[in-house]
Amino acid sequence: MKKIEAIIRASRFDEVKAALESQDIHFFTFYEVKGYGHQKSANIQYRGAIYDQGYIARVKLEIIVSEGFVEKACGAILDAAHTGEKGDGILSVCELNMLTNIRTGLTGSDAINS
Amino acid sequence: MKKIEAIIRASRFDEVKAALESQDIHFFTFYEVKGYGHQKSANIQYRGAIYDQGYIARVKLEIIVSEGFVEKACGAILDAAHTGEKGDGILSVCELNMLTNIRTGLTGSDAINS
Amino acid sequence: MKKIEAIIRASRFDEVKAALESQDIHFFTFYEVKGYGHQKSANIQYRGAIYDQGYIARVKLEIIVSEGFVEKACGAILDAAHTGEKGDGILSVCELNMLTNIRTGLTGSDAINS
Amino acid sequence: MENANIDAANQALNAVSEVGFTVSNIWILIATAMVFVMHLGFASLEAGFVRQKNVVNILFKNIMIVAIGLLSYYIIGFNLMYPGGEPGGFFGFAGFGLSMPDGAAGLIDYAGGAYGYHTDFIFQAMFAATCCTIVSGAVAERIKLMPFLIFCLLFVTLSYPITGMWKWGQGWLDQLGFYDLAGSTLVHSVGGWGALAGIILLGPRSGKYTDKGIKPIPGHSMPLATIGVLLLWFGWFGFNAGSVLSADPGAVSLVFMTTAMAAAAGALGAFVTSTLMFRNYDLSMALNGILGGLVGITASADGVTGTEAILIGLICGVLIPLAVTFFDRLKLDDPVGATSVHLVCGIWGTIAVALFGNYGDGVGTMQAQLIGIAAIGAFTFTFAFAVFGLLKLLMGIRVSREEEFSGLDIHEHHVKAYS
Amino acid sequence: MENANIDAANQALNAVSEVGFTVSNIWILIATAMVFVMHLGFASLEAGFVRQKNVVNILFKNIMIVAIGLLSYYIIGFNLMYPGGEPGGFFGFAGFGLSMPDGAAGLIDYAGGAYGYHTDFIFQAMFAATCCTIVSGAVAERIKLMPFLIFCLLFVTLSYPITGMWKWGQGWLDQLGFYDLAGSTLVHSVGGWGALAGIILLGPRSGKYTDKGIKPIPGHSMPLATIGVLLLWFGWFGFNAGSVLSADPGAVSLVFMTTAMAAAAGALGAFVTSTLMFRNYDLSMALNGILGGLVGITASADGVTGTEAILIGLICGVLIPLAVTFFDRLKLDDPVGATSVHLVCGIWGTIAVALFGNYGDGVGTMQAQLIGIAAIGAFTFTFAFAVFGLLKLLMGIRVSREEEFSGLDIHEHHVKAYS
Amino acid sequence: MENANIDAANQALNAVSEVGFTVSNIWILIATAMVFVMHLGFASLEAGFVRQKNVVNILFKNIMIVAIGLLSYYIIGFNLMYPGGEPGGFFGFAGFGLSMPDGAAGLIDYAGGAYGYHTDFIFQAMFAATCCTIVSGAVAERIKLMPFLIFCLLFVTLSYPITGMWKWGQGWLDQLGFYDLAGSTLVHSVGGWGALAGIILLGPRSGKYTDKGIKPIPGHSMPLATIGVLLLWFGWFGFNAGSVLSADPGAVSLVFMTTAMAAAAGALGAFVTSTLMFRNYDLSMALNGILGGLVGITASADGVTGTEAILIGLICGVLIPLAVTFFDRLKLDDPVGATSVHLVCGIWGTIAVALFGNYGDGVGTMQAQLIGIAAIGAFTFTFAFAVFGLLKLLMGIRVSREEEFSGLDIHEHHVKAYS
Ligand SMILES: Nc1ncnc2c1ncn2[C@@H]1O[C@H](COP(=O)(O)OP(=O)(O)O)[C@@H](O)[C@H]1O
Ligand SMILES: Nc1ncnc2c1ncn2[C@@H]1O[C@H](COP(=O)(O)OP(=O)(O)O)[C@@H](O)[C@H]1O
Ligand SMILES: Nc1ncnc2c1ncn2[C@@H]1O[C@H](COP(=O)(O)OP(=O)(O)O)[C@@H](O)[C@H]1O
Repeated sequence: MKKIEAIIRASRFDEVKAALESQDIHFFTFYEVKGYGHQKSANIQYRGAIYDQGYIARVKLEIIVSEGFVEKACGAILDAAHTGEKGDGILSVCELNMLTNIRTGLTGSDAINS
Repeated sequence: MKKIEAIIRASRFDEVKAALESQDIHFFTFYEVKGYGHQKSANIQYRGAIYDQGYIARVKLEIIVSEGFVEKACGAILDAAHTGEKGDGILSVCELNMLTNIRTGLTGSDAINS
Repeated sequence: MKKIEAIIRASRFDEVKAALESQDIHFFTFYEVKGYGHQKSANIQYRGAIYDQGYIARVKLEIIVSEGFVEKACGAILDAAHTGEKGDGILSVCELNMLTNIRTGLTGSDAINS
Repeated sequence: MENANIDAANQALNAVSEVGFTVSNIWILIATAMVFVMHLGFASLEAGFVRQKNVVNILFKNIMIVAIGLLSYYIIGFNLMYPGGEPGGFFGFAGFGLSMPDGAAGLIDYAGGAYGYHTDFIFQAMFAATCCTIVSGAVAERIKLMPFLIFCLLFVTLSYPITGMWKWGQGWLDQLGFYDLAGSTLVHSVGGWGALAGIILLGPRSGKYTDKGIKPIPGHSMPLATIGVLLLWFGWFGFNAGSVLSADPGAVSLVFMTTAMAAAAGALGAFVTSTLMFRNYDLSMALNGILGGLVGITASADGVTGTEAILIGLICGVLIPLAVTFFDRLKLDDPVGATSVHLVCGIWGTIAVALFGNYGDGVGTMQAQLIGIAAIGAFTFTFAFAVFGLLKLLMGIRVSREEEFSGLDIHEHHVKAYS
Repeated sequence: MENANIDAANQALNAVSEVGFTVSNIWILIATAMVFVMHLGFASLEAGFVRQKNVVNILFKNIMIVAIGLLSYYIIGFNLMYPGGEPGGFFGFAGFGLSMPDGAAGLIDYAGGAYGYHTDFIFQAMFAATCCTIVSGAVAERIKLMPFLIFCLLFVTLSYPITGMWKWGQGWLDQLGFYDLAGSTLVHSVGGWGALAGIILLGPRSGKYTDKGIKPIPGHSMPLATIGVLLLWFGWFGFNAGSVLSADPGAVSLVFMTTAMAAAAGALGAFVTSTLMFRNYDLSMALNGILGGLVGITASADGVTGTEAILIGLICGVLIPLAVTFFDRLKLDDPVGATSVHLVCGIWGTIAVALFGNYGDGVGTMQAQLIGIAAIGAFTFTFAFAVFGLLKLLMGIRVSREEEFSGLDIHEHHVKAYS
Repeated sequence: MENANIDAANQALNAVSEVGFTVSNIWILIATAMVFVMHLGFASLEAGFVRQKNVVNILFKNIMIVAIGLLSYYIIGFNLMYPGGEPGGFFGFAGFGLSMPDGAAGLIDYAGGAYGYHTDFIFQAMFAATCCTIVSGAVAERIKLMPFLIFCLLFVTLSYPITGMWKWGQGWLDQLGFYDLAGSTLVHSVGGWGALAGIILLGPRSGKYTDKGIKPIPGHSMPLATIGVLLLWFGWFGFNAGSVLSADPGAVSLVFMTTAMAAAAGALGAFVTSTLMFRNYDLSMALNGILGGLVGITASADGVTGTEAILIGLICGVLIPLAVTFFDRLKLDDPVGATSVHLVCGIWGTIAVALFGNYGDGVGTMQAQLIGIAAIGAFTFTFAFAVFGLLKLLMGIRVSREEEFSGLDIHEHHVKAYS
C-alpha cells in the first residue's frame, strides 16, 4: 500500500476532488495547512504597518491506495492541481508497512475496497 | 521506529485515548482532518437550498512507537475506535528512518522513553 | 528524497523558521496540531470546575529535502527548537518513494530546486 | 369675565395634564424598547454560554420565544393578567385580543394620566416573553425544539399571566401586601422555577458529571456572553424604571441609581467570592454576578437607598458562585446559570423587600413576601413540571445521544453557526 | 387686575406649549438615536450573512455609507427633499447646507410645536443612509469598493431625496393621497430597487448557481446576523414611532404595538412557511421574516389595529421564503435577502395601506398607493440601473475572479476579519 | 374670587414647571442609559482589537471597571467632584456616600428644575468609569490584572473627580472661562493621559517593534471592533446631548446634529488620509476616525454650527492616522489607538472651542482652554505615572514573557475566549 500526499492550492480543491472521482477514487482525507514556497503571500496591512504574513493557506490531501492505483491517482492530481503559476504545490508517495480498516478489520488493499 | 497513523471518528477520540493509556502509551499527536469515505455527511440546508457538505470531520492520530509497541497500540486503537457502522476509519503503519527527541537529543526508541 | 517531520513548541516556530532559512531551506509546510507528552497542559477553570485540557497546542513542520539536506535541516531544527524544558517535541525522518512538483512536473530533488 | 379667567386657567391645567401624560407615556414606550433589548441580551448571553454546535438552536429558540410571547400575550395573556374585574382574586379573563376603550378612556384616563392602553399592553407583553427566555438558557444543548416551543407557548400564555395577575392584576397577593416592583419573583423566579423543572426532567448534558468529577463545558464565546450581559443591564434600566409606570422624577431616578449600584455590587461580590473559592478570575461568574444583582434589586428598586441597593447586590454576587456550585453538586446542569441568577437571586430579592427600605412593617411584610414566593413557586414549578413531564411522555423532550454529540445545529437546523 | 389674571393664564398656556414642544422634540431625537442603531443592525446582519473572507469589506462599506449619507444629506439631500416651496411638485432645491430660521421659527414654531429644525434634519438624515445600507447587503461579496461608494453618494444625494420629496416633501404623490408613514416604499422599496438593479448588473457570486442546482453559500456567523436583526427591530421602534413626528401618546403607542406585532407575526409566518417548504427550521428565514414584518408594517403602523398588524406581518413572513426561492430561480443572487425583505415586503406593506385601517376610501387609496409604488419604483430602478451601468462601463463594478476566490478583505483591505 | 383665579393660574404654572422638570429629568436618565452603552462599546472595541488569547482578560477588566467606577464614585468620587462649596477652588470633599436633600430640594429645586439629585449622581457616575476604560485598551495584552484594577480604583476615585471639579464642580478652571461641554479634556484627555503614562511604563508588546520595522498585530475580530464603535457612537448622543443637563430643545437638537456630523466627518477624514498614506482601505482607521470625531466635538457640541462640526471632525479624522504613526514611531504601543483618539483629538477638540462657535472672545478663551489642557494634563499624567510607577515597584505591572506568549486568558483566567 502507498500513501500519496499532495499539497495543493486551496482554489484547486474542487477540481482535484472531481478528477479523483473520475478515476474512481472516492476515499481520501484532507486538511488545511500553511506553506512557504516560491509563491509569496499577500501582505497584511494594519494601522499603517505592512507585513508579510509569510505563509500561504493550502490544502493537503492524503490518499491511501494500492499499488495499482498510484499512477491513476497521481496523474489525476497532477493534472487537476496544475495552473502553471508559482504555487501549484507538490506530490509525494511513500510506502506503508500496514493498513487496516477499523470497521471490517480487513488489511492491505482489502481495507479500502470494502 | 514506526509511525502509526489512524483516522478515526471524532466521537471515539476519548475512548481511543483511554485505550492507548491503558497500554502505557501516553505520548501522541492528533489533529482535526476532514474525510471522504463510505459514510456520507449530513446535508447542509440554507435558505431553501440543500447541499451535501461532503466531508466528515474526523480526528487523525499520529503515534511514534518502537517496534515492540506497534501491536499493542494498533490493537488498542482498532478496538476502541470500532463501532461497526460505516465511517470507523483506517489505521496505517510506516517505517521511520530516524527519530530524535529535541530536548534530550536521544534517538531511536530512547527518544520516546526519556 | 526524505520527509522530515518535526513537532515543536508553537513558541519556537519563528526561531525554527529563521534557522531553516539560514540553511537555505525556504520551502516547507506547517500546521497546528495538539500533543500529549511529558509536558502537561495548563488547567482550564470554568464556573468552579477545574479540568485538565489535556493536550498542548503545537506546530508540526513537514519538510521534504533531498538526502544532502537532511542533516542540515535536522540540525537547524534541533538547535532552534531546543529549550531544554519538557515539551520540546520530536523530529523524525522517513523515506519517500516519489516526489513531483505539480507546476513543473519535475521529480526527485529537481522537484524542489526548481 | 370671571368665568373666562377660570376657563383659561382650567384650560391650562388640562393642557398640563395632557403634556404630563405625554411624558409618562413616551417614557414607558422607551422603556418598552429597552426591555426588548433584553431579549437580544438573553440571546447573546445564552449563545455565548453554549457550545458552537448548539448556537443556531439557541438563537432560533430565543427568536421564536419573542414572537410567540408577543402574539400569545396579545391573544390571551394580557387579558388573563390584567382582567380588570374583582381585585383580590385568583383568576380572571377579559376575553380574547385587545379592546382599547374609546377616546380618553383608552388614553389619558386609562391609568390616571400615566400611560395609555396600548402602552400598557406592549410594555407588559415585552415582559411576558422574558420568563421563557430564562428557561431556554437552562435547558440548552439537549432539549428538542418542538416540545420546547410548545412549553413556552403554554408557560407564557397561562402560567406567567395567572401568577402575574395575583400581584400586578390586583389579585390576592396584592391584597395581602406582597410587594414586587418589577418582578424579582413574578418574572425572574417564575423563569427560574420553569428552568428548574426543565433541567430536573431533562437530566444533565452528557459528559458533564463524570466519575472523576464535574467536567466543565465552557461556553463557546466569551465576547458574546459579555455583550449579552451588558445589553441586559442596559435593558434592565427600562425594566425596573419603566415599572414605576410613570415618569415620576423622584421614583424613576431612584430606580436608575439603585439598579446600577446593585449590578455593580453584584459584579464585585461574585468577583471576590469566586476568586476566593476558585483562586481564579472567572469572567462567567462576574457576568452572572451582574445579572444576579439586577435580579435581586428588581423587587425593591423603588424603595431602598443606594447603600441598601449595594448590600442587596453584593449578597447576590456572593450567592452566585455558591448557587452554581450547589446546583452542580445536585447534578442539575444549567449551562448559563439561569437557576442561580434568576431563581436564587429572585427569591433573595423578594425577601430583601422586607428587610430593607420602607415597605410596610417588618414582620407583616416578611410574611407576605414569603407567602408570595411560596405560592408562586409552587404554582409555577408544578405547572412547568407537569407540562414538561407530559411532553416527555407524549413526544420526548430530549434529543438522542448522537444528536447531542454532533450538535443540535446540524440535526435540527442543518446548518452550522459559523462557517 | 382682570388682565393680570388673563396674563397669568396665558403665560401658563405658553409654558405648556413649550414643555409639550420639549417632549416631542426630545422623543424625536431619541428616535433618531434608535434609527442610528439600525445602521449597526444592518452592519451586523450583513456581516453575519457573508463569508468570512468578505467581512471587513462589508463592514467598511456600511461604516462609510453612514458617514457619506449624513454628510451628503447635510450638504444637498435635505434641501432637495424638504424644499419648503410649491406643494404638489416633482422637484425642488432650497440651497446648500442647513439654514435654521432664527428664534422660535427654528424651534417651537418650526413644525407646529412638535420638533425644531435641527431635530428635523438629523432625524431625516439618519433615515437617508438606510436606503444605501439595503443595497450594500445585496451586492456583497463581489462589488468593488470605490464604484459602490460612488453609487451610494449619488443614490443618497439625488435619488432618495427626489422620490422622498414626492411624498414627505408635500410633492405630487402626497397631493394624490398616497400614504406611507415611515417608508415601506420611500425607504425600503427604494433600497430594494437599488439592490435589484445592482444584482442584475453584477451577476451572481461565482459558484452559486451550478449545473447541479443552487449551491447555498451560508453566512459565516449566525450570532452576528441574529444580533443584527434584533438591533434592527429595536431601531425600528424609533423608525416607525418617530415618524409620527410628535410624541402624541395615542399615535406613538399604537405604532409601538403594531410594529412589535407585525415583527412577531413575520417571524412566525416565515418559520411555518419555511418549515413546510424546506422541512427544516431555518434561522435565516425566521430572521428575514422579522425584518419582512417590520418593512411591511412601516407604511401603515399608525392606522391599523393589532390584529391587522399581525395579518400584515404574517403575510410578509409567508412571502419571505417564497421570494427568496423566486429570486434564486431567476439567478438573482442576494446574499442577505434584501430584495425579498425590503422590495417585496415594502410593496406589500404599501398596498396594505389600502386594504386595512382607515386611510381614505378603498379604491381611491389603492389607486394612489399603486401609482406611488410604480412611480417611485420606475424612477429609482432607472436611476440605479443607469448609475451602476455607467460605473460598469467606466471603471468596472465587479472584482476579478481571483479576488472573489481569495476574498475582498485580503485584496481591498489587506487584512482578515478574524485572526 | 380674584384670588381664586390667580391661584388657578399659579397652580397651572407650578404644574407646568413640574412637567418640565419631569421631561428634563427623564431625558438625562435616558442619556445615562445611553452613556452606559458606551461601556459595552468600549468592551467590544477593545476586545476586537486585541488578540484572541487576551480577550477574556480585556472583557474582565472592562466589566470590573464599570463596577468599581460606579461603586467608588458613589462612596467618594461624586462628593469630591461636586462638593457644593467654594466655587473657584482646587479641591473639596462633601463627605462619603450620597446625601439627597429632602423634598423638593433634592428634586425640582436641585438644579433649577432640570434634574434631581439621584439623576445628577447616576449620570455623572456613568461618565466617571469611562476614563479608566480608555486606559484599559491602551495597556491591553501585557498588564497584570490586579495592579491595573488598583490603578483604576485610584484613578476614578481621586484623579478624575479632582480635575473634574476644577471645571464641572465650579472650580478654578470654570472661573477662568475654560469650556468643555461633555469632556473632550475632562474625560477623554484624562483617559488619554492615563493611557500614555501606562504604555510608557509598560513598554510595547513583545514582537511589535522589531529590527525589521513595525510588526502589526492585527486585532482578532473586526466585527466586534465595528460593533463597539457604532455602540460608542450611539452612546455618545447621550454623552454629549445629556451634558446639556436639561431637555432644552434648541441645545439638545443642536448637539445631536453636531455630534453626528463630526463623527461622519471623522470617518471621512481618516478614510481619505489613511488611504493616501497607506494606499489601503483600513477599517481600523475609519473606526478610529469616527471615535476621533466624536471626541473632538465633545467640548463644543453645543456651540458650533454643523459646518464647523464637520470641520472639527474632519481634522480629527486626519489626525488619527498621523497620530497612530507618530506614537508607533516613538515605540509607544497602543493596541486600540486610545492615545490617538482620546488624547490627541481630545486636545484638539478643546482648542477648537476657542476657534469656532461663539464661546467668549477669541484670545481670552484660547488662553483659558490652553491653561485647562495643560493643567489637567500635567496633574493627570503625573498622578497616573506615579501610581503606575509605584505599582511597578511594589508588585510589578507587566506579565511575564511566557504569559504574554501564551496569553493572559489562560494564565490569569484559565479559560479561552472561544472554544
Ligand atoms: N520542500 C518542501 N517541503 C514541504 N513543503 C513544500 C516543499 N516545497 C513546496 N512545499 C509546499 O508546496 C507549496 C507550493 O510551493 P511553491 O514553491 O509555492 O510552488 P511551485 O513549486 O509551484 O512554485 C508550498 O507553499 C509548501 O506548502
Ligand atoms: N483510502 C483512503 N485514503 C485516505 N483516507 C481514507 C481512505 N479511506 C478512508 N479514509 C478516511 O477514513 C474515513 C472513514 O472512512 P469510511 O469509508 O467512511 O469508513 P468505513 O471504512 O468504516 O466505512 C474517511 O472519512 C477518510 O477520512
Ligand atoms: N511518541 C510520540 N508520538 C507522537 N507524538 C509525540 C510522541 N512523543 C512526543 N510527541 C509530540 O511531541 C510533543 C512534545 O513531547 P513532550 O514529551 O512533551 O516533550 P519532551 O520529550 O521534550 O519532554 C507532544 O506534545 C507530542 O505532540
